[in-house]
Amino acid sequence: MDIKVRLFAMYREAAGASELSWELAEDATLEDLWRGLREAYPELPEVKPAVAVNMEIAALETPLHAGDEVAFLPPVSGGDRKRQRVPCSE
Amino acid sequence: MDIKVRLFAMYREAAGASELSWELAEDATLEDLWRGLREAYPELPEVKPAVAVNMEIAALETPLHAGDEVAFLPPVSGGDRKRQRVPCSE
Amino acid sequence: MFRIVSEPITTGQLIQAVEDPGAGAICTFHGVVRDNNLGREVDYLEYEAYSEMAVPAMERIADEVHRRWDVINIAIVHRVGRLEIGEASVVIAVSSPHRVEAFEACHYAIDRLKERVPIWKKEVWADGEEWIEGSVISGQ
Amino acid sequence: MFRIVSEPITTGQLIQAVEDPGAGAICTFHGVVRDNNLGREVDYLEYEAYSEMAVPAMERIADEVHRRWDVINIAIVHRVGRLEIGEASVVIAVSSPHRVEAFEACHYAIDRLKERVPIWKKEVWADGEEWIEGSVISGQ
Repeated sequence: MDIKVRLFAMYREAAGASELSWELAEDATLEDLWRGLREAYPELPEVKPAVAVNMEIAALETPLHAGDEVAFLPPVSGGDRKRQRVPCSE
Repeated sequence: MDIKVRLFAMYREAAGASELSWELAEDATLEDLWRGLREAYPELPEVKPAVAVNMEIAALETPLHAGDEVAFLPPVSGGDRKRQRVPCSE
Repeated sequence: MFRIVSEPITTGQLIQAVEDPGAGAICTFHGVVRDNNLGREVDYLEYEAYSEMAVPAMERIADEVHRRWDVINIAIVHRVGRLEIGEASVVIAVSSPHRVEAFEACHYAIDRLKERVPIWKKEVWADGEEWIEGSVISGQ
Repeated sequence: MFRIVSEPITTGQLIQAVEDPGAGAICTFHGVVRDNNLGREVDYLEYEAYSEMAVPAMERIADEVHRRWDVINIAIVHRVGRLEIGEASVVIAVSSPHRVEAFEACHYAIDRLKERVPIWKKEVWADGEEWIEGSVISGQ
């Protein structure tokens, strides 16, 4: 089956592509897809990435279906890394 | 001595004037001045008003000097009267 | 920028006034005339200020903000005269390196302004009017 | 109004989007590109978004805000592409009857946005660059 893959930020740069069409076996999971991508693009980092299937966050064990849009999502900035919300001053 | 009197908001409306020149005895205090104003303008409320002398908040016992600018300051809105700052939710 | 004005307030001007290459966050607050208060329908508001004293009072609030938080710039503009529903009576802008300080400082500034700066508000309804009384201004 | 844009963000548009006759307070937050971060001089930033997912994620944050606070309207606009020092990457505006809610809801919205919305930021310095990594996006 064919899956539409979207890569962002550092993953996009590691793969050199923002969008790919990827062929997978019928019973493949997100984990299989990520392993295949890491073999094709060794610069992709060895992490368990956050993933969205059809714009919804999904677990890596999720089975895939033909035509799914799978997006691999690097960590977002999370704001001021060294500053956390401080207690109210009054 | 002559004092410049400024009245704002409800005090201005009660006196029908925003600025007055007022003659006082040499040893008069702010309290004397307010009493005199209340006699002249009975609609001024029977309160101890906040007062500024030459743009600085002053106690009612403060002695006055010729040429002083005395402003009688009604209470300000203080914002949302029924709402106080609530504790942080987290 | 600390001003009492009689024309509509332009938010863009306040933001420009606080911009800085080191600023990562700008928080603004707009106090706006709303169509009701304490269950009564408001027709319009009138604001009156003792400007010669209000502007220095704003500057003192800004000094306090700078002492308490790592903020870069603060601007406060209050409008006087007749204001219709939806118009801004006061705009405050605060810039700082990080967002927590910008929010806290801006919130502090509007709270102090309402308590302490000699500016008065009259609510006008279809059938009457009232000067809104809250805090007595005291020495700082 | 929940948008990803590639042009400069106009604060006035967001304020207009949240205005309401019942609003007594409007709080805005601007995230601005600053010239340094963690001790390094920043040349410029690049933002990238998964727009089809980011806009619904903004809408979910707005739903949460409405459930938690008495707010009237909320607008969120995030910019993508290359942003220079001083430019706004994100603007949030919140209107509510009273000011406490406007501040708290606006602060909440930017905190959640930074943790959870699929938008990435690359810092570019004179001698290198780095995608800034903070939170892992997880299901809500």
